[in-house]
Formats: sequence, C-alpha cells, structure tokens
Amino acid sequence: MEHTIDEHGSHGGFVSRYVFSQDHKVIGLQYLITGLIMALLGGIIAVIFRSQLAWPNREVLSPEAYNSFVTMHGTLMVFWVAMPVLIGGFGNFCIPLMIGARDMAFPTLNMLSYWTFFLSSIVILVSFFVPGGAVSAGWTAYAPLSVDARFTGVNWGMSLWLVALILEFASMLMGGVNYITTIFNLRAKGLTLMRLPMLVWMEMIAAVLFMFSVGPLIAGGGLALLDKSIGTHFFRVTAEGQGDPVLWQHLFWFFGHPEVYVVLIPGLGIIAEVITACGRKALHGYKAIVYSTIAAGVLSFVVWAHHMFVAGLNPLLAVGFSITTILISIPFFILSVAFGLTLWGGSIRITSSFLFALGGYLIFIIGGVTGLFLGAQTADIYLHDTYFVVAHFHYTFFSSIIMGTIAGIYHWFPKMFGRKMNETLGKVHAVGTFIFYNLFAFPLFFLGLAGHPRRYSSALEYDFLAKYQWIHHLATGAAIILVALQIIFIYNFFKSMFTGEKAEKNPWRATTLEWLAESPPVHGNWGNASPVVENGPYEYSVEGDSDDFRPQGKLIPTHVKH
Amino acid sequence: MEDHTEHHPNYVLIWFILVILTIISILIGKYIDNHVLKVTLLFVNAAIKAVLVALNFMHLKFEKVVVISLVVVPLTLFILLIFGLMPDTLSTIKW
Amino acid sequence: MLPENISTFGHLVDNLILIIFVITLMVTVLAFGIIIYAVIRYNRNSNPHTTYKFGPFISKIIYLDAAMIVFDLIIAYASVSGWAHVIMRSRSDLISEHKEYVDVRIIGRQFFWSFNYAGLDNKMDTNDDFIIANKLVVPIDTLVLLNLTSGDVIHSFFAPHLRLKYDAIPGRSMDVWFKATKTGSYEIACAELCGAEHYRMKAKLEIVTKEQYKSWLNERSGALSVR
Amino acid sequence: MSKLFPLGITIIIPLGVIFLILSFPLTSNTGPKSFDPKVFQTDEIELLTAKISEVDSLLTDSILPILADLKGSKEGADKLEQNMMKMKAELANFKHILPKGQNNNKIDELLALVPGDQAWLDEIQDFILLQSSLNNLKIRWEPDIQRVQKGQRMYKQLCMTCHGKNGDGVPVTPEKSVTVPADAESSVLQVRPRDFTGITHKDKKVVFKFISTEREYSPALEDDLRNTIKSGLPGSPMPGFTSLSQEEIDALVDYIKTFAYLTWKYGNVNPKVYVSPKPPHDLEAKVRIDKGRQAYLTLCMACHGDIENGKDPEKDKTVDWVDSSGKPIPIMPRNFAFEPLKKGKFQELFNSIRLGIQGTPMPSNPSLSDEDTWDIISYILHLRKMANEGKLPHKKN
Amino acid sequence: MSSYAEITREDGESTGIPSPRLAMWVFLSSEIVLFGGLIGSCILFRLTYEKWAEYAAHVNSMIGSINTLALLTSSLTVVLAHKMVQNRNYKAVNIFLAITILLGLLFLVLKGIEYSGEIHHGYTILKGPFWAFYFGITGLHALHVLVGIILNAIVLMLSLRNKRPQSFVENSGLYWHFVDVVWIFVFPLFYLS
Repeated sequence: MEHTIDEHGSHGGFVSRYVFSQDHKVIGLQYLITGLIMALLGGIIAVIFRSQLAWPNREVLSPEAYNSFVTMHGTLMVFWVAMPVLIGGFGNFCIPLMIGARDMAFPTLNMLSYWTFFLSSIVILVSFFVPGGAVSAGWTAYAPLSVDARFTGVNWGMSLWLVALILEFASMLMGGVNYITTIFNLRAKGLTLMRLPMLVWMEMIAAVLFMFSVGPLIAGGGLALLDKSIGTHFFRVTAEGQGDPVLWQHLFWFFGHPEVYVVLIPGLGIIAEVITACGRKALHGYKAIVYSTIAAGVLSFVVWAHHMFVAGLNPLLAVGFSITTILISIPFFILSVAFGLTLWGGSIRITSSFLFALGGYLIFIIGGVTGLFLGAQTADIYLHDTYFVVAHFHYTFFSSIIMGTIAGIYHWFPKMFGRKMNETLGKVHAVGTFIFYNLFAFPLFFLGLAGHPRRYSSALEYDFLAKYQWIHHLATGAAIILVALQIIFIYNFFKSMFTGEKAEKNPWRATTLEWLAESPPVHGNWGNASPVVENGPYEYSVEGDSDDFRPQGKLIPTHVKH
Repeated sequence: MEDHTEHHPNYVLIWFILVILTIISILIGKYIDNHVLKVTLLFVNAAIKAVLVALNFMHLKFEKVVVISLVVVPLTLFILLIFGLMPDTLSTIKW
Repeated sequence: MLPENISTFGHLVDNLILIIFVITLMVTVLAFGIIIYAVIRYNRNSNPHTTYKFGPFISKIIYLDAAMIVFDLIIAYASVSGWAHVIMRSRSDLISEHKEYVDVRIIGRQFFWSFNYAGLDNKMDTNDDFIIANKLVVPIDTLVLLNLTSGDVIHSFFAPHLRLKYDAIPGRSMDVWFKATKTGSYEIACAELCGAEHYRMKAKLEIVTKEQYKSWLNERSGALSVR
Repeated sequence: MSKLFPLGITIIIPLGVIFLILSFPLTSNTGPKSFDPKVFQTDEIELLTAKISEVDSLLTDSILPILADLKGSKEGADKLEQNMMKMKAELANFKHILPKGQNNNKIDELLALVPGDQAWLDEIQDFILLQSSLNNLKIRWEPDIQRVQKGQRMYKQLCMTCHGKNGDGVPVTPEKSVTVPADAESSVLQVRPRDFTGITHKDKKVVFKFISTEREYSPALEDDLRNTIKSGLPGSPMPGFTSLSQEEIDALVDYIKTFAYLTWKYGNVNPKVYVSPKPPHDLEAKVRIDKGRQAYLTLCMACHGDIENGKDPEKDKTVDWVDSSGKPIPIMPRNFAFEPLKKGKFQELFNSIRLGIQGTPMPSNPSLSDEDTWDIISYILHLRKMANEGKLPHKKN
Repeated sequence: MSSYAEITREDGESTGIPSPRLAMWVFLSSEIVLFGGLIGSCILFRLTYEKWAEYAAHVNSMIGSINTLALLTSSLTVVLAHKMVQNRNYKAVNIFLAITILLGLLFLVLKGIEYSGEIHHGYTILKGPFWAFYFGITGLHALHVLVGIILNAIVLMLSLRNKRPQSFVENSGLYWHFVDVVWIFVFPLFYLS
C-alpha cells in the first residue's frame, strides 16, 4: 500500500487508519486505554474481595469465589495492566518520538502485537464465564492445585488462563522485538546511546529483560497446558513419584522476577523524566543510573529462588539466592540517591504530574527497602506468604504502575491529545491517591508482622488474627475511597480530551525530542522535517543561557520523496 | 543495500565437517557405555556443531558485538537455569 | 506486633527482623527528610534559578553506597547464620545434640493436618502408632522432629508462635524441628493457598509438661500394647 | 474528533465485558452435594414399587414358565436353581430395606422353605401383595436441616478429600496410601475409604466394618460412627478428629447419614447392641498363650499367617466392595504383631472374633466359647509383646 | 512491510545492522531461552526419573539420524542460496531454496512416520515423563520446522516473480539455521543418550 505523508496521513480507508492502524501513536493509545480499563476492572474486583475480608461473616463471597477473585485481581493487574500500559502504551507512544524516528521499525508487527494483546484480554475476560469460574489457584498458579481440576473445581478457567497468558507473552514479544530494533536502529542523527532520554533506556532494558526471561514460562505454560488437558505428569505427582511441583515454581519465578523489574523500570523512567522536567534540573548521575539499572537487570536473573526459600528447596540454594537478593538492593539504592540529588537545588514547579512522580518515588523507597526483610531468608521463614509480602509488592508495583503511569499521562497528555488536563483536579487526585493508598497499604505491613497468612477469605477462624480485624476494616475503607478517587481522573481524562485548554508544542518546556513535534503529532511524527540531535537529554538551566532549558535537537526540513 | 562485502567461508567444507561430527555422535551413542562420559561427549559434540553452524552459516563471525551478545546472553541464562535447579534435584538423582 | 515467641530459635528470627527494621527505618527517614526538604526549599518561587551545587555523582555515592553495603553485609551474615542454625540441620546431628526427642510425621491434606505420632515406643511404623487430625501435642523442652509432606496439593505448615514455616510438598518430605520453651495452647495455620477451605485449615498446637504428655500417650496408644 | 474512534473501540468492548462479569454468578462449587429431603419424597414410593415389581417380574417371566414345562430336565433345573438364588438375593435385599417388624420373620420363613414347589410360589405371591400396602413403614430417623448444613461444611473441609465428593469412597487426593490403584498389590495401608452411599458395595448395601451391633441390623449405631471419627482407625490413614467438639461430630454424623437417606430413615429402632464380656486377669498366663496358639493355628493361621515363624498374611483376600472397573478390592488381613489394632483397644478384638467383620472375609464364629476367644486374644497380645521386643523375624517392607 | 523501508531509508541504520536481521536475532534470542527452558526441565526430569533409559531404547534412532543429515544439508542449501543472491545468480537461488523446502518436508514426513510407529506401539504422550517431553519438544520443534518451510516457500515465491528479495533470503535462512541448531541439541538428548 503506497504510503503518502500528508497532513493527516490519510491512506487506506477508515478501518486501516484507526482500528488496525499502524501508527505507533494510535497503537500506544489503544494499549493505554485497554490497560486503564483493565485497571478499573482489577480495582473493582479488589474492592469486592476486600469487602469480604472486612466483613467475613456477611458471606460477601464464597471461599471459591474469593480465591478466584484474588487470582484474577493479581493476574489482571500484573499482566493486563502493568505490561500493556508501561511497555505497550508508553513504549509505543514515547520511544519513536523521543528518538526522532517517524514510526516503529515494523509498523505491521506493532499493530499485530496490539491485536494479539486485545485477543488475550478477551480470552482472560471470557475465563470468568466458563463453567467452574475463573482460575482460583493464585496468580502464581502453583503446580498441583492449578493443573489438576479435581482440587479447585476450575477446569476450563485454568486452560483459558494459560492460553491468554501465552497470547499476552506473544504480543509483548512482538512489541519487544519492535522496541529493541527501533531504539538500536532508528535513532536520529547525533543521538548516541548515552544521550538517550532515561525513559527510552528503561524501556529498552525492560524489553531486553522480558525477551530473555519469558522463554521458560512459555515452556512452563505449555507443559502446564499438556498437564491440564491431556493428563501428562510434568507438575502433578503420581504414586510412583513422577512429576515435580517445584519445577513449575522454578520456571515461573525464573520468569517472575525479571518480569516484576520489567514492570518497575519504565515507571522509574517516567518518574525521572517528570522530575527533571518539573524540577528544571539535569538528571544527576545519568551514567550511574543507566549502569545501575543494567546491573539490576542482570542481577534480577540470579535472584528468583528468594520466592521459594521455604518451598522444599535444597537449603544450600537459599544461602546463595539470599545474598544475591540483598545485593540487588544496591543498584536501586544508587538510583534513588540519584533521583534525590536531582531534586536537590532545582526550581521545582509543583504540577500534578510532579506530585504523582514524587509520590511514586517516595512509595518506591518504602517498597524497595521492605524487600530486605523478605530477602533475608531467616526473616522470610516467618514472613513468607504473609501480608508483609502483599504489602511489599503492593508498594513496589504501585510506585511504578499507578503513580508512574498517571504521572506519565498527566505529563504527555498535551502531546497525545493537543489539550492540557485540568491541573486543580489533577492535584486533588494526586494528594488523595497518595494519602489513601498509604492508608490502605501501610497497615498491611503490621498485619504481616502479626503473621496473617495471605489469600485468607476470613481471618476470624484464628484467635491470633481475630484481634487485627480492625486493620482489615481500615484497609478496606481506604481501598474503597482510593478506587472511588479514580473517577476524578477518568472524568478529567475524557473531559479535557475535548474541552481542555489548547496546548502548544512544548507546554512543560522540556528538552527531549518529542516536544519538537506537533501536539498531537502528525502521522510520521515530523512531517517534512527530521530532527537532528546536538546536546544531551537534560540540558536545564545551563549557566549563561537566557532560557532555562536547551532543547535536545532541532528540526531540519528535508525533502521526502514518496 | 549490499553495504558490507560479505566474504563467504567455504560452506561445503563446513557441511562436510558437520556430517562427520554427526556420524561420530551416533557412534558415541552406540558404543560408549559409561553414562557420564557418553553424555558429556555427546554434549561437547553438539556444542561444537552448534558453534560451527552459528559462526559460519549464520555469519556470526562477521556480525557486530550487539548481535553476538544477543546470542551469548541467553545461553548463559540457560546454563544458569540448569545450575540454579540442579541442587534441587541432586538429592534424588537416578541416572 | 510479632506474636509471643516460644521456640528456641525464635529469637534469631525476631532479632533479624529488628536489625532490618532499624536499618530500613534509618534509610527511609533520611531519604524522606531530604526529599521533602528539597521539594519545600527548592520550589519555583523560593529558588527561581537552579543551582548546581554538587560535583560529579561518584564522589557522593561512594560513602552512601559503602554504608548501604555494610548494612547489607550485616543483614546477610545474620540471615545466613540464622538459616544454618534453623533449617540446614540434618536429623542425625539434631538427635545427637539433644538427648531425647519426639518424632511426628505431618501429612498436609486438603483442608486438615494429619499428625502421625510414633506412640509409646517413639519409633515410627511400629504397632502402637496412631494418627490424630488437627492437634499436635508435644512435651515442653524436648526436641520435636517433624517430617513434613503433603497428600495432594502444596500446603505450608505455619506455627507463628514457633516462628516456624515450611511448605509441605506432595512427593517430597522435609525434616524440620523445633523445641518449645513455654506450655500453652497455640495455633497452626496453612500459609500456602491449597483450595477453597485454605483459610479454615487450623490445627491446635498444645505444648504440655512431660508427665501430661506421658499420660496422654498412654491414654491414646497405651491400650494397643498389652498393658 | 478523528482521535475518538480508536479510543471508542478500545473503550466500549472491554467496558461492556466488565458489566457482564459483575452481573454473572461466579462460583465454581467444589463442595459435596447438599442434602434436601424433598428429593427423596417421591423416591421412597418409587423404590419400593420398583423392588416389588422386580420380584414380581422375576417370579412371572423366569420361574413360573420353567416350572410349567421343563420340570424334569437337568438344565431346566439348573436355570431354575439360578433364578431361585437370584430371587433369594432379591428377597434378602428387600428385607434389608424393610423394618425389623413382624414381616421380617415371614421372609425368614420363606427363605427357609425348600424352593421349587408350587405352594412355595403361591406363598411368595400373596406375601408381595401384602407388602405393597405402605402403611406399616415406620420412620426411624429424620435429619434436621441446620445440623446437616453444618455437617456438610465440616465434611467438605475434613472428609471430602478421602471419602469423595458424593461420599462414595472415590477419593479426590491422588495419595497412594489412600487410593487403591487398579493393579493394587494390597498392603494394609492401601485401604479404600468407607463408602457411605453403598454404590460401590457388590449388593448395593451400606455396610460399616467396625460396628457394635448384631450383623444384620441397620448399618451401624450412631455411637459407632462417632467413635470412629473421634479415635480414628490406627494402621489406616483415617485420623482421629479429637479436636472436634461433640456437636460438631453429631452434625458430621447427621450429614454422613444423609448419603444413604432411605436406609437410615427406615433403619432399626432398637438394634441389639453386642457387649463383649470383661477381659479375664490372667491374659499373660503361659497356659492361656499355648491354648491360644493351638486355636490360632487351626482357625486364624489360614488368613492371618503364622507370624511367629515369619510367615506374613497373604494378600489374595478380597472385600465386598468393587472398584470402578467392577473388580473386588483386595485387602490385607491384619498382621497382629507389627500393625496397630484398628479398633484401638484389645478388648474390641473379642467383638471382631465373635461377630466377624461385615463386608470382609473375616467370618463370625459364634460357636467359639468365651474362654477360647480370650485364649486367642492372649496369644495375639503375646505376639505383639514379642514383636515390640524385637524377637520376631520381620522383613522391613 | 514496505512502509517501513520508506521511512528508515533516509535515517539509515544507526548501528549498521539492517533492521530485519537485528529483529530476527532478537526473536531468535527469545527462542533460545524458550527451548532452553524446555530442554532444561527435560534434563532435570531425566536426572530424577530412573525408567528414562529403558523408554529411551524404544526410540527409532535410524530415522533420527536421517533427519539430522536432512536438516544439515538443508542448512547448507539455504546458505548457498544466500551466497547466490549475493552473486546475483537468481536461477541458482530458486534451485537451492526448492531443495531446502524439499528437505524440510522430508524431515516432517519422517517425523510423522516415526510418531505413528511409536504411538502404534502404545508409547503415547501419557506413558511417562520421557514420552511427554519427547513428544512435547520434538512436536514444538516440528512446528518450528513447518513455520520455517512456509517462510522459505514465501521467499521462493517472491524470487520466482523476480522481486530480488535479498534480505528475505538471509532472514529466513537465519531462522532455518536456528531450527537446525535446536535439532542438533535435541537429537542426542533423546535419540543417543
């Protein structure tokens, strides 16, 4: 199909321009919107089962429904919100714009990746309706419980879950191939690797981590599907002792841990972008952050057995893995110190995106630091599978998925839609989310210290837990208000899409390349010009400069033949 | 875009070596009984063949570092996965 | 917040949690202080032009990093030594260390724990063994050797007051031990999701004096042998 | 506006699906079947009429014609004999349903008669007509719904994994010591969990092994079930649920009875409880042990093996229950020296020897006097003492 | 695929590697880890399951070795096709691609014969972990061979309509070599040891 670049990139009919569009910006938005809707769904499911936790004797959910809701909350949030929004949404939208390319390296592959993802989200949503209900074996689906229908009564749900997961990995693999090739090959002239903006670095490291880690789980998922449908004995123990449930845990967590970093790192990239843009100050220690993130990525492959300290492993293994787990806190410590020093001495403009980024940064510190409790294996004997773990990963996930993404949305909304979001609503939403999130998640640490095991549909059966029921009330109340607060964001998002005040090319006066393009950028991003890069990504308030920022490059009109 | 002058190693010779190696591996499979020795020899043989194919047929010899790292890193991860899981099965090994 | 510790190795877990808590408290308070101060002090109107105060990044990070590495080493050392004492102990060296011991085989089943007691002669698979569900009765101050396995799915034997948790995996058996220091009745929970009634898989842990234990054993398995 | 379409499409479809989710009942019920008496209301009458018509049709189309024409010939007699046996089994079954009242001895009479002559057949015919009037059926037990629901939740948590979702002894857990795989080489631990519904029994009857009533009475006393639950069966994976409170166990027993609702409903009101006499003092006396050894060698050695010189019991015995493929399930006779006694107390041995264990090849031997039975028991205890002191040769399995 | 070519031509490749080849290598690295995970769990199962050798004896290693030779020769012909494209001898390219596709189909046919033979003897996937892994890994590999054949067929079709697809020959060749390397590891794992 001949490709002509005109004002609106109108080529082909309506369907190929919007529904099956190959424009990285439209695909980025589609990922973002589907991810946010799944987040809404995950939030609603969370509120439902949290109300069962707070008032168990009112039987809001039967035990099976509670388990399947907890599982679906976990699965949806990690695979159908974090991956699409952070990798699909911001990856697709920001990478080509930030590196001065016209589009992704393989636009058709990119479009295919979104629609495989859409198919996988339909499959996972359908798995609610199949007889036997959705999966109820935890989002980690540990082996004999998940792959044997006798134990949980869930037959179709588990097979659909596995198929949806493999489809989602396939779509993210296609996306990953696209990002790595684009970042490597399609950079503008003069944009060396060390001048890349931090978000692009983080997306690339995330894509590389995902590429290398997803293999074992696709293999594991395939074996589990065979186990489930045909009845082979990979993970199910037979009388003669064949089959090994711990092998599933190994395969899952070998993928699992790099996966949680794949989800965390882009969030930190967004926070870095927003802090430098609103703080009017260059990112302090750019090289240190890049190398420490790469070090964290490499380390994340040798860390996976800290999820299985008490899971029947050979105890010798636990010694090695606990040391690597504690070591991994150092790269992230360097990262957060660098962010802190970036803030010190800048002239900070308190915009709503900055508030979210700051909130995300603070929550990330708490999340990262509480990881030490679980990395030390003797403490993990007591704390494994308790609410302490739940609180820890809610802090680390939340800092990047919710706070990081919404900071990114507030920051790039003018570029996406050409209109600004309402700032006052944004600030109210930021402060509200931060407060009520901490009100919801921080008490869970104390529940964990009290020894409250996770995935309990009611804690009143045990005397040593019954006295902490008030924490459940507090957490459920805070969670309900937190989810309710998101309505402000939805309202603000859709209203300012049409009636927000017009935004010029560079509303936040930031330096990275995407602010040179139109907002919203035309098809092919730079029209009849193409960017050339001269200076680094964060040249803010250089001495002797009239303006307090120096854009990274400038647009040179080039004659484009078609 | 024939940008780099692609010099081709002598493919037929490489192919011939590969066939010889395969025959050797079949012989190893038949006549060596000591299990540990057999498996290691087979593995070394397979590794040599894989490297030969990768370097010559897949032109890894003339590639940039980026692509070579794209191959080497997953292999180290594969080795890592095996040795990460090995102590777990040590207690129940039955050859 | 932690429930009262009644096992001999429980203090290792508590002290380690305390050490890490102190370290993390220090780091978080320091970090929060700096960040909040930075945001307040250096906002737009009180500091219109950015002031680049710091030299190259390396000089600052070295001290903080060194401190963090020292903390990590402390935690790692405490944790590994605790692990060696609690889990990496074979049955034989435990028995040789403690004089007398009680042997119990625990089978985690879907939604209850079944405890196989060795009976009066303290030897497993003899003619006075008996099985009790959801009740572990053990004497005080004696080594209790547990052999954990599961009949169907993965459960996790979790006794919060003993600071003991270990997974019961079908097809594998793992030797775990504890020694109680205080009598009383406590609870055992299942910590690994094992199906619908996972939250109700509660067992009673009763630490009794040696005489009470003897009489309980007699009453349960005494009738099997002649006396 | 042109930006709207892609966003619209990616919004509408998932949002529609979300509302569908929240409006849909989402539970996958894995619990055992809940009991509701209304289901049984109609079954009662159907069951009895079916039974009556069965016996009737057996009578008219198989026995009478044979009698009429093939009176003398050999194969006709065999066929007649065969149908007679079937008729007898049906009648016995029939008796098992009906209450102990006055009609049952009528059935004993009929069974005792010499089959085959015409008079006998007329007797049966009018007896059946008599039974068809339902008024003389008396209700022995009526479950109360609250207790049954509580019992159902207890059953789901504690018993379902071994006794199966609908209480027929087909376990959910794949564990070897509980399941009896098809090619089971039997060992005492591989027992089949008790089947409360009677489906897997070869004559479709609800049978319990360890009961303290006369054998042909209703399945078991409630107290028998309570004791088994409370103290468990040592030597088999059945644990003792000592931590359950009394009313919890009652609720559980109530629910278990609903599995075979009709049998329990019309079971015996006052079954004869068999009380074993007090054990004598001189159980360890040498003379008793020698007499016991003689009695053991004659009576018990065939199944229980001569343990004293190392011969373990064989495994070729089978029980009345059949597994899914219809094959009777093998059972290993109790090895008295090295395995715990299932009933826990050695006084219970008297009961098992005297009344036999229902549903298993263990015969009842009423002819043995009390003294001989106590001799055997003292020999058995002597064996256990020797085993405990390690004097008996025993291969470690 | 044509729209990308137009966009990047003016910017060229920043790393000097043509994008399709880089993308193929990135995809192959994720495939290495996928097969690595599978073969890794297979090796671990082999260490813990004693009846492995006994089952392994029933595998037909004759067909296995023929398959190996077939794949090796097809690797050779694919790389010769790539060399011919360099030397602009497009008639030879078509011949070599045709040979590669034929050898690939031969591999699949032999695989089919072997599978039916084993299943006929009752060694289905449920027989034991050896057979489960055997059918799992060789099945997945056969799927990859099928995909490789389709790729080569498309390239052959394009070059028959003389579209001069230089980079496509190279990429489908790369994929084909990868499939061959995986078979080089799978062959001794199941057939010889």
